[in-house]
Amino acid sequence: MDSEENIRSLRMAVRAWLRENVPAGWREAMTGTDQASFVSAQRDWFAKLSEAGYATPHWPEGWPGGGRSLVEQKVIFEEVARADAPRLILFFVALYHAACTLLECGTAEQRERYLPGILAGEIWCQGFSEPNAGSDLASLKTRAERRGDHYVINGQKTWSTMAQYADRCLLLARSDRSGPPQAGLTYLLLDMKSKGVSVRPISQITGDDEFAEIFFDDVEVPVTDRVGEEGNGWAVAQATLASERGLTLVELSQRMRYSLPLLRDLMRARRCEGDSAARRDLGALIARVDATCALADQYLLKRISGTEVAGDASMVKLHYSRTLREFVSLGRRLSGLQGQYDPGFMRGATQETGNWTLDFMNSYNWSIAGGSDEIQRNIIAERLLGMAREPKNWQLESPA
Amino acid sequence: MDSEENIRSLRMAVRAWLRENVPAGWREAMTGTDQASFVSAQRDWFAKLSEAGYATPHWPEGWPGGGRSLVEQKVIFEEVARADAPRLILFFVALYHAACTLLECGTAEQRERYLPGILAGEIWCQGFSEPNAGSDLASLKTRAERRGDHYVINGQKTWSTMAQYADRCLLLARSDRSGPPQAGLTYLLLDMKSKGVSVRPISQITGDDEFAEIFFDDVEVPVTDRVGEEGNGWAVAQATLASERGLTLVELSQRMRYSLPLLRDLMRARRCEGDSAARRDLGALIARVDATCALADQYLLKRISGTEVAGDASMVKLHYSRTLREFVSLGRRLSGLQGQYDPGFMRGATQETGNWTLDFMNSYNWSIAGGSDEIQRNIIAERLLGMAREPKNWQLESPA
Amino acid sequence: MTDYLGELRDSARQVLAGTGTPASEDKLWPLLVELGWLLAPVPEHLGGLGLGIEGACSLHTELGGGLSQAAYLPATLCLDAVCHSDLPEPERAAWVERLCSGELGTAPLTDPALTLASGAGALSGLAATVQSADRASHVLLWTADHDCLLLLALDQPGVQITSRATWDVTRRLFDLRVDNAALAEQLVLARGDAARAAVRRLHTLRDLSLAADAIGGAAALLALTLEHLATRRQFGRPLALFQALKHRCADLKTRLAGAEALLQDSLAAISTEAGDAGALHTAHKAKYLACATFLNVAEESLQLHGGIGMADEHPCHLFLKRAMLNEHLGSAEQGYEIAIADHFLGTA
Amino acid sequence: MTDYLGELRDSARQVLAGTGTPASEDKLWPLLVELGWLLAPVPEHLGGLGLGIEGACSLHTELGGGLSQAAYLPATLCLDAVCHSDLPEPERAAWVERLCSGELGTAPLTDPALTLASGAGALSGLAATVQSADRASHVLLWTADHDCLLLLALDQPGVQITSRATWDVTRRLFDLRVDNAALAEQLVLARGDAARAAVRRLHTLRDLSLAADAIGGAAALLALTLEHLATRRQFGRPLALFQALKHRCADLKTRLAGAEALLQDSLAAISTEAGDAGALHTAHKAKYLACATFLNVAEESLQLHGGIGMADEHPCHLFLKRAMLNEHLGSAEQGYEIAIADHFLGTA
Repeated sequence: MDSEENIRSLRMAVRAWLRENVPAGWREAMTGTDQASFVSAQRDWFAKLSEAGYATPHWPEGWPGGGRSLVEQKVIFEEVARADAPRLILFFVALYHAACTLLECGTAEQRERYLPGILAGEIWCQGFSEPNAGSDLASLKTRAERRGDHYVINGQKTWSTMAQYADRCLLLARSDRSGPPQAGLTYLLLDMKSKGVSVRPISQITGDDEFAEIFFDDVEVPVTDRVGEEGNGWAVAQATLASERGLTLVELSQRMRYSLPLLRDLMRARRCEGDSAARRDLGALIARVDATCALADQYLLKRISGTEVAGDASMVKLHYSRTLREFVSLGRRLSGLQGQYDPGFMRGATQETGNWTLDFMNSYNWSIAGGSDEIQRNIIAERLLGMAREPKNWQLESPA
Repeated sequence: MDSEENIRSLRMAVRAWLRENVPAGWREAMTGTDQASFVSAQRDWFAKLSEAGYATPHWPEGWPGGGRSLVEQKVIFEEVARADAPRLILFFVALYHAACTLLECGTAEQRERYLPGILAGEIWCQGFSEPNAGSDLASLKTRAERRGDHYVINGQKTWSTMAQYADRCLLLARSDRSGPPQAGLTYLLLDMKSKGVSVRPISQITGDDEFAEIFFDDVEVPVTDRVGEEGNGWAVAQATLASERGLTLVELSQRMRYSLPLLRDLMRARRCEGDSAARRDLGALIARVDATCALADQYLLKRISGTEVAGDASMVKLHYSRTLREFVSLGRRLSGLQGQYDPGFMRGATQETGNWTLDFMNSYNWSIAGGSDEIQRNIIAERLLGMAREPKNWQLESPA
Repeated sequence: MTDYLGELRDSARQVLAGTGTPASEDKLWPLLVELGWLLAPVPEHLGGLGLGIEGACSLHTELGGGLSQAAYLPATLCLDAVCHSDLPEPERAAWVERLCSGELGTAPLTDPALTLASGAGALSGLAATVQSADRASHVLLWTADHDCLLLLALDQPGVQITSRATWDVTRRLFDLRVDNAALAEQLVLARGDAARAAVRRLHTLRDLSLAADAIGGAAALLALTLEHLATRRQFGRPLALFQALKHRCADLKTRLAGAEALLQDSLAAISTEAGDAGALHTAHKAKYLACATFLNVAEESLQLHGGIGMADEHPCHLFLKRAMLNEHLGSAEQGYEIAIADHFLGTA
Repeated sequence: MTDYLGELRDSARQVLAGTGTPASEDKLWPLLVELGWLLAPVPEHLGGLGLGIEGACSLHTELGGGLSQAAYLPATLCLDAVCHSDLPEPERAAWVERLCSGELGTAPLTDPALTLASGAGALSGLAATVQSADRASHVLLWTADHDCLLLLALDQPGVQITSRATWDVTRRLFDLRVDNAALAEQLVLARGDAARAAVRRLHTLRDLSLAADAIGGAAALLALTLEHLATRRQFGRPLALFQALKHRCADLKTRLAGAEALLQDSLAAISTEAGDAGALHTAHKAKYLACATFLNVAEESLQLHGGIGMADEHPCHLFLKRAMLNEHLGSAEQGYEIAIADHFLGTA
């Protein structure tokens, strides 16, 4: 199926389709100040992609667009990056996190109930992170108390992407406080319209609000909306997080590479093409960007061939995050004073907008969220390099 | 005594004296391949300095050259650096470590016995470091067993500067293995001609051998040559190490500043004065070199005014070590392929010879010895910034 | 005098602790006028406290740490230029009086591009980064050839200000456009060689002031970050216990100490000779290192704060944005490192 | 074929484990000739194994990790030039045969400065960094204008070699001075456009080979350092338990993985088109990143080893010195970064 011929023709087909269908001026439409226009532009793009079968290549055979191999999925991601098409940020959790969790750990009933909605454009959000939990997922405190046919949820989640637009939420909550921290977590599917749910967008340092806090006040979730067994939420969450492992980073690193011309434009505009200091930085960066792409590619090939080892994914993420920082830092620095003027609000602008100060600040999302650089370094050192792990019982004698 | 007028006139006097007395071509003489010529050049320079009263400004009033304030000592060090005069590497341990230890912790009898010898040019070495002890002095293993009027020494020391030339050794050895590691150390003055002492110079990666290993095989040291009480060696060693605190770094940072013209010469020779990448690196370096000098100065003024706090000394050393690395790295890089040709052996060349690859490798002495950069960072974080200290009882459950 | 400097700094610290972060211009400006901070650097013979550049920089450091929105920095530049001008008395004394009692004379924080039409003496061009121009009565300007230093009244024809939003919300900057403003109507402070020396002095002061501001910002932010690390727990331990983070903080503290020592050294070295070229080069180094260090601390602090630092409500980003702007203020167009190297190489 | 490549690499690893660090030239050269490593990249139609550039680079990586003193790298450059020349058969086959059976044809590791006197065809100039020239019968050379690629016999009048000691003792380099050597007596491999393409191919190969060598060195040194950290205890714990050191090792490993992936990618991309300009630019990136990474690993490793790394008897410094030399080999004069940027900017 993955013959070179088939792959090439898929690539050409996707490329041709994108050429016809990527909405002109999407960046302006999606990054305007108007929430409604952002949401509607995302919906339109999702509808188009979905109709073409390119929104769900990772779904199993039988679902529309589904049944694609990882190699084929990679091709689609690469081409989307190459075409500088919009990212489906509003639907990403639904299409990947929710769908894969349901497909891997859900019941047949849950799949039938929820997957069609996702295909129809329902928006999901992730309810994992909590204030003060950071990268330490096992320390979650939001409670899920079993009362008859329902769980009753109380607590707070934070940094939930686009939660203010979400119809449903993938919720990880603590159903048991007695055992070791990972053991007492339960995984639930929560309707965001339930009584007791409130959402407060987080105003970010970039002026954007693509994340939100979610508050739960005696919110009821039917037991039938539990994924996996009670207390088994940790394992289910791992499946959620693994669902797009590798693909996103292939896409992001390709986007970074295709955005290098922004630096060329900047250097021309700033008339520093002849400056050897700027050229040296640029040359070093280009090599590192290419290396990021090569590493992301290699990782996905390892996944495909089943030779991935623990720590490999962390290296890709860390390499991307550090290189992205270098990329946007160089742009920010070369922009000079001009780059310090605020161009006004840009919603959902994500990376590589060419507004370097904005891009610079946004790049911290990649070194902090989804396991910070520091967490990745721990994983690489301990799991891949086999360096000694800190004993679990290390504790301060008298906690500070 | 430290009136501006007095200080200025001392400075002028030292400067004039150095102008007359710094041996022309000393670097060539001291760094030749011949051990004897190195030692004799050092001896000559010591004799000159000593006669002028500039070798022992830190000794108390009453001793030749002694009774100088810290401000005056600083002036002498600064002028020595400014004149690019040789460092008294062969006599440094005797003049500072040995003398200050005797003056602060020795008996009157010990002072009378040893200080005149030091003034006369006896060479001392330090016997602190051991293989596998690194920056962890408390873990020393060389044994000192009390037998009647003597201690009997067995064990091994390493990285002892110029031990192959030394007449005597400041020895830190373990007299008690029962208590906490710091408690069982005893401080002794050892005659290097004693039976059972053997010395093996360490061949370094630069081709030099300014350090040596010392082996002790049933070496006897009279109890009268113990400094401080038995088991109190740790405290005495702290006094030894504090003896020149600040002064050496003032001198070294000034030397680094006065060596910046080497980079100018290099850039001219390599015709990269017009290259903005090289100029940017140079400009950044110059600011950091100046900052190192300012920080070292400020530290010494704090010592003088008694406002030093724990961690201050570590910052000066770390700032110097990192800046020195940048300095020699820039030189090494700009030297290109030429810098990779080995110019042949240079004994005791230390820093700033203008042979950048050699200087680069030598710079690691400052980031590893005397408390590595990593140890300094620990001290700064814990003592100066008040960050939590690791509990003492942290141990691996099953030692690796 | 040094004692007095210490007292002033302590009182500034107290005042800023009360004005919140960022310290609002509305609150702070009247307060600092009232407290006589503008008088601090003014020479005693002109009725000031005679604390000189060191005095001003000491306050800039505190104001940087408090993310001050008040235009104290350009105000001191303007005031210094008036004090050191050859204006006849009592005119000069009257100006000092006005500028110390609340009337704002501001200045651009980068170099304006202004020219005098030959002969006629009509001023035209653009000055960017003029701080709080909407509150000022006058702005200190100089021509691109440094041949003329002057005070321009803002309420006259041919002078137009436009607000320019920056990512840094702790300072309000304006573009100032001048179109054929007659020189006769401006207050000329110096011309020719005297003007060139005055602009050198101004550049020296501006660099040292920005350095002081950056040092204050970096120190305050590092303190904030250390507090966060001490408080926040992860995996059952305070973050401050993780060695990798400790080492990074130690590096930041060491760099900051170096930049701070360099600034102190520079201030001591140049306080008597601010108008000469050597002083300007000393100031370049202090400005470069302080601003680079502030940015370094700010970049690391954002990472060390984790998610909370990305939220608008936490002050971490305000420091980062101020640090980014500071880097590009002063004479940053070609990069301070290059200017330092060129001076050293003798190729400037 | 890929399987065969794997086997070759494994056997190389075994061989190098037996030759010590550094792997002595006296031992290794005859061994690698005997094992047919020189045949690995030679095309099958010329009697080789047809493993191409990937095959050679795979061995360069192993030899780099073993700090090989043998001149395998320049030998493969020389051999490749002969294989891809337009020499008539059976002359070409005879040369391949000679160069694969132990007679060393070497090459300079930087660009020689040679010119042909117009008309006459007499070669003059200097080639630096010619590896193991004292053991070679011939050296591959090219003129500064890339108009002529040739094999020069070393045992002829007007040709003089001088040993140049480098800090790196794992390679023996020579200056080669050529004074009016008659071109007629040399073996010309290509001229004109063909020569220019051949030199591009040679540069591409040289960059990729140096990259492979650097990757091997970096990987071996990182392994050595990790072993040291796992073994050495301080303050009652293995060094490998200190988080600050762990994070630094994780960064090194990540950089190394990136440089390695880039090299693999580059090898895959160019194996069919080594003579064109695109391939050369791909090789520039691989060479730059691999050598920069090797040096980064080496600098950090020396610090992580502490005192023991400063002793001549420990191999740590051998890697550092090889890494420093590698950085300056190839076409490093102006800096690879600049070449990469200029190509991208279209200003080259």
